[in-house]
Amino acid sequence: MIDHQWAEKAYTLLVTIRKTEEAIASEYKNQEMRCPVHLSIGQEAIAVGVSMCLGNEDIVFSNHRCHSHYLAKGGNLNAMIAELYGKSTGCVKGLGGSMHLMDDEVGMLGASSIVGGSIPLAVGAGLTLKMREKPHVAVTFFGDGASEEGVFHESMNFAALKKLPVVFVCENNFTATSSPLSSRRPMDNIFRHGEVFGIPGTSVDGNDVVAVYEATRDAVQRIRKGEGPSLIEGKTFRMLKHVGPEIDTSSGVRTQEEWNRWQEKCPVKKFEELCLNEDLLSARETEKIQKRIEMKIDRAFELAKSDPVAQWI
Amino acid sequence: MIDHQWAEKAYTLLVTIRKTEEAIASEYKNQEMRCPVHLSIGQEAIAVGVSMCLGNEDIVFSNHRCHSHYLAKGGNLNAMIAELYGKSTGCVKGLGGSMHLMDDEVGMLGASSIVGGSIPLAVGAGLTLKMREKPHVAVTFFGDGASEEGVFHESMNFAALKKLPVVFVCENNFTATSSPLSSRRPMDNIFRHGEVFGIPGTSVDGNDVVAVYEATRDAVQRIRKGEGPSLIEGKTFRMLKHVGPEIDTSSGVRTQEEWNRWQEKCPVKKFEELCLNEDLLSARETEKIQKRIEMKIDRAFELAKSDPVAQWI
Amino acid sequence: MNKKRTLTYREAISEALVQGMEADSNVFIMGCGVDDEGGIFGTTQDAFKRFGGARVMDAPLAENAIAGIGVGAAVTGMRPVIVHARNDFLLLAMDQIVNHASKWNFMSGGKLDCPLVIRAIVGRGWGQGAQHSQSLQALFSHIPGIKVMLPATAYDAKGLLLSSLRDNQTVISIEHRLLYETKDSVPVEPYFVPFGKGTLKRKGADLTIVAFSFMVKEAMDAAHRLAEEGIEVEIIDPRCSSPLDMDLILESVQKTCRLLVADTGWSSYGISAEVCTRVYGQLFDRLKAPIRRVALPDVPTPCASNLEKEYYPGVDALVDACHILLDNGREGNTTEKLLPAEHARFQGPF
Amino acid sequence: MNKKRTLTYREAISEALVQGMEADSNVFIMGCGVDDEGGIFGTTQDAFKRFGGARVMDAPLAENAIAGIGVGAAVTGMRPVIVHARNDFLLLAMDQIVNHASKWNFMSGGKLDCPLVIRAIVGRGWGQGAQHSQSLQALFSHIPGIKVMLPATAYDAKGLLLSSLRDNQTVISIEHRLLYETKDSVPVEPYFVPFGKGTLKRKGADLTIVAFSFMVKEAMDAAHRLAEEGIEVEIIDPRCSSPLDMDLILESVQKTCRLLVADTGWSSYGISAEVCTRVYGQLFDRLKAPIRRVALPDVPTPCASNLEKEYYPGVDALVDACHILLDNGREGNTTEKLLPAEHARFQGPF
Ligand SMILES: Cc1ncc(C[n+]2csc(CCOP(=O)(O)OP(=O)(O)O)c2C)c(N)n1
Ligand SMILES: Cc1ncc(C[n+]2csc(CCOP(=O)(O)OP(=O)(O)O)c2C)c(N)n1
Ligand SMILES: [Mg+2]
Ligand SMILES: [Mg+2]
Repeated sequence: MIDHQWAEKAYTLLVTIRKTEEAIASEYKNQEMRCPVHLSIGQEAIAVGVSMCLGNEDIVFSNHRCHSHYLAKGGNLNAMIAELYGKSTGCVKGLGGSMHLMDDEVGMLGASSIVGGSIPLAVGAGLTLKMREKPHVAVTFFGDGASEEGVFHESMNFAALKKLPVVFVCENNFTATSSPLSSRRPMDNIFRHGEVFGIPGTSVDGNDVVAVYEATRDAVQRIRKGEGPSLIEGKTFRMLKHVGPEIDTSSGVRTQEEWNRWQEKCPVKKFEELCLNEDLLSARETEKIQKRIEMKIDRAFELAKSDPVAQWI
Repeated sequence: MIDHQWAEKAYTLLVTIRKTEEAIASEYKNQEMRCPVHLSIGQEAIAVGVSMCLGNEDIVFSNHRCHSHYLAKGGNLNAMIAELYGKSTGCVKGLGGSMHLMDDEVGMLGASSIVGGSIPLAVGAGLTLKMREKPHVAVTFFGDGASEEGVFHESMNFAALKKLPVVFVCENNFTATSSPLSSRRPMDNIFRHGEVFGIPGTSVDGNDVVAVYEATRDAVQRIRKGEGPSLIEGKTFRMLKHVGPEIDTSSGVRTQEEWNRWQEKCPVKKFEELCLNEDLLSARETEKIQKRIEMKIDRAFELAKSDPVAQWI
Repeated sequence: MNKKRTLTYREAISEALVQGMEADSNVFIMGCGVDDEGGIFGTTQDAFKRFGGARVMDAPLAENAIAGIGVGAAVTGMRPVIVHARNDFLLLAMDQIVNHASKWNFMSGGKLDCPLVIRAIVGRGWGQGAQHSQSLQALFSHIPGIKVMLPATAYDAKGLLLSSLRDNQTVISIEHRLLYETKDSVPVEPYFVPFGKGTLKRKGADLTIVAFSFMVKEAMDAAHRLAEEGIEVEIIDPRCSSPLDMDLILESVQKTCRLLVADTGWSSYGISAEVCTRVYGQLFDRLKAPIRRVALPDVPTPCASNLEKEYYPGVDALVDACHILLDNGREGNTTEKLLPAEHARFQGPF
Repeated sequence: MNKKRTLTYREAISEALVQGMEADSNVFIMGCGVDDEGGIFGTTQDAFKRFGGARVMDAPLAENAIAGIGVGAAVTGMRPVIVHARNDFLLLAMDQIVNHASKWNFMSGGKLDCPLVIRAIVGRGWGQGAQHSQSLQALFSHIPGIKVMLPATAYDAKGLLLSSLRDNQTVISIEHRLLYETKDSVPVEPYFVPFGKGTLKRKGADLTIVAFSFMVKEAMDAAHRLAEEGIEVEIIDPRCSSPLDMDLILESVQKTCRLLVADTGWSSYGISAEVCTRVYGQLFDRLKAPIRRVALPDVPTPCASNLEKEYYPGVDALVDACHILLDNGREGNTTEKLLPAEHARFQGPF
């Protein structure tokens, strides 16, 4: 399953997200992207691992930290950057901004900046798929903070009850803004939250794109067999501040050491090493991919900057 | 522990609730109690078993089906009946009615007719107790339906996180109005809902007052040791309709056979038999208790009927 | 076309749901108890019998998730109808209604519609108390991106509900429990009452009453009583609070120059204030007396029936207000307050 | 008493919390992030440093339960202060606020008080978008049994917050993010601004502006500009929408006979409608022109900054409205719209 083609696609997505986020971080100081940005540097593997199992007919809903989900699902890069610049060519015409990316052509149906808010939306999409007897699945991405919201539990109960084609994906970065997981919940066991509804859960290394992919593939297989929803928790770390372009080595209980440790576990580097070691991709290929992506990103920023400003719909 | 005195008190409470509910059911047709009544006939043992562990400083919050909780906690009978008649002498001055019984002198701090609504209230009371370093506990009574509400999960998380002195008591009668449990949740395992927060749960025969008492005693002991909240599920059955005075043999998926089976398991009869068999109470004593209660109830209705009507506060 | 056929409000809603589901296979119903014998006071039972549990589905007690599931289904092409036995329960679903349903179209740059219908009933009478008898239309009417309908007759209940099943915005239907047994002539075939179009319930030259929901009935009764005194009241039912048919209201007040607004919710910051403000703004020079409001006093609903009777303003309050409007300063009469038959008859239990 | 000391709104809130907690050991603070370095934009950090995590506690993301826990703690004798970085998040807690906090006193026959304080902030600027910049005071103002305060200055923020910590009803404090860095002279010692008492911000004979929250600042700036033209505006800040100080408003309008109401929320069914309706009702014969409202257009907040600028009515809109009020019919001027400095300066990120 992890062949050249797979590796090329996954690597492309990982690098696209990483480099896009880096470009946003670096351009942000110019204050032309006038909206809060919650960057996903360090967390790319979850979005990519999940999306490697999905097609355009599969549906994704996301949260405030949606850049990675949007890009991994195949969302249009130019439209995303234009959205951040508040342009009429933005993916939601400049009305939504960074927290509300959407590309309906590839099944990315939006993001809510209300924590937990889009979890039931994915369940509703799953209900549509089931009622229409479609073979597709609906995915909701949410953070560890969202797992404290009642609507998460209510949504799992419903999805399990109706055996809906839903994959619940929790990006557990141990933090909500700067509040550590331990000051919000007694145990670090989010993947077990579905058990009481009969929803199997797995906790995987969220910085390992292959592990995330495999867990998602299993979840999708269960859905195909009519066994209903699954819950996947990916443990990960955000390298930047909750919001904005700066590196975060100090908010909440964080330390420089912890940050360094996670820097070592960089999901992009990790997968690149795997590809090179296993001869899935050559150094020339990775470089070429990187170059191509950089050009695309440059172009996206150029276009966005010169695009016309947003208009009322 | 189950000695004569215990038996006398528990029996008195069980019979008080049963006979009060029967009297309400029989008087209801006169249409002088002008409010919806959710009677607890068949479910008395849970309220009594729990309350046998509580003193006046312990706190109880309840739901729409609150008669049993109010009486078991020691709530004033006359004030309750007056409340149902909408009189100024009612326990909440006629403003609340059957669904909002309260007697702050015995720690019964009210009932919400919003399903699940009073669960966080008990957690808040538990927080007060903890912040004030009081040795008491807070109890919330709720139904199986309430366990589907997000606020139940949110409340358990918080109570476990802060190790609050809270006992979550679910009266699982398999039904919400006439919707069977199976059409609302994938599994019948409410007692397990706290596990993921580290809250131990037990499922007991809710028609066995001793079993409920023992589970509650264990929960209170855990609290005294600083181990935080517990969840107790009592499986039971309501013999009357969701609301109103009629026998319910047909709503939802109910059958006459099921009803008969539960009639056999009557919690009052069950405990009476135990008392007689184990020589905890004599037949003469049980009769005397019954007579005394009947007189009290008659008197409560008499008073309520002649009391002055409610006034604005 | 059999125009003479009469149905109750309850039956009209039921028929609209069945016809809407027949016409569009994307329509489905969700809610606690929609499939039981009661069928939400008899409004969903026919649909359940006809279409079965796959399209008329019982739901867990999880109002916020159910609303969100409705949004998710709606933006992916279905037309969910969510039903609540009391609009008080919508308070648990405010996040999904206000933060999501009302905004998903806007936040998607207009690309996704959210055609969700939420039916919720106002309780009244038989001591239902503070948590089961609120009339919360003001909360929803303030929110852009959703529509709010308040059908007052069986005819409108069917016609508006059918319209909501074709509308591309989320519609909140606030129905009134005391209207459920009222009858009206209701065409058999589907018809569509447009949103934002009110209806002239009664012609009269002396003053205008703009009434919503159950207050339309009370206003009609008040007009009857006033007619005996020779006072002719014009009554307008806007049928929706959002969008609000200002044209119809202004046309009437332009003529009568006197207005009374009657609502089933609390007075302060209620929907009546918006009607008043708009009319004053447009007809400042035409009004001959300050507009009067008849709505609930700003306290929770009491349980005791003697207090319930005092709590709800009815025909007497409307008649008094009309007298004051016509004769600035005249005191209200002191006849004993009467409950409307619907309230007096109503016995709950729930 | 050092009356000359100035504090920012943010600092004033912080000081009120510390002093309130010193005065009453029952007061404690709960909310997501109240104990972190940011400390809800610098308002809870001092309290945390002073009283520690036992009385200034971080909380899970569980708005409805946290509100209910607040109610449970309040009815058992504590005085919880719950803090939300955005008032939009209160939509998740509506059940506990409206069905429980506002009613527990009533439903207990007056026996239990619910002295809960809920602080929640209105976001604006830097493209926060539709779900992080609502101004939802209308929803709470409609509910009997709770108070709603909208402090517009550092002085009022401290004085009202200290009052809320002694009040026996639930108080919703709607604070405005753009006011956080504004300065005012604030006494060091505790003082108490009473609920339901507005304040005269500026005297003027030509017309009255009743403004809430951030619109008070905008109104002051507009008055300044109008003064240059010789127009003297009287400005009243009611400081609370519920209870509302009608005496002060009526006294002013009685004199000026012209009124403009400015609010930070949506126009339709917003709090401005209630102010208008009450003033019209009382001063029908004195008003020389229809009351004007300046509030948000009835659409969700757009993200793009050019649209944000168009979306928020400000000094220009107020000045235009005043011109129209004084000279019925005069068209608004067409100068380019300016953003207030607070908005222009604001860079989020959140
Ligand atoms: C209902 C709600 N409460 C609070 C917030 C403020 N807020 C925005 S993001 C965030 C942290 C969310 O943490 P998590 O879900 O773990 O996602 P992460 O940011 O770590 O990716 C908070 C508290 C919000 N947006 N919505
Ligand atoms: C939030 C909410 N949703 C719906 C209702 C309507 N309702 C009242 S009682 C009830 C059933 C509750 O079932 P359960 O919690 O099991 O308690 P039981 O009546 O069985 O004792 C329902 C659905 C309500 N009161 N509150
Ligand atoms: Mg997180
Ligand atoms: Mg039940």
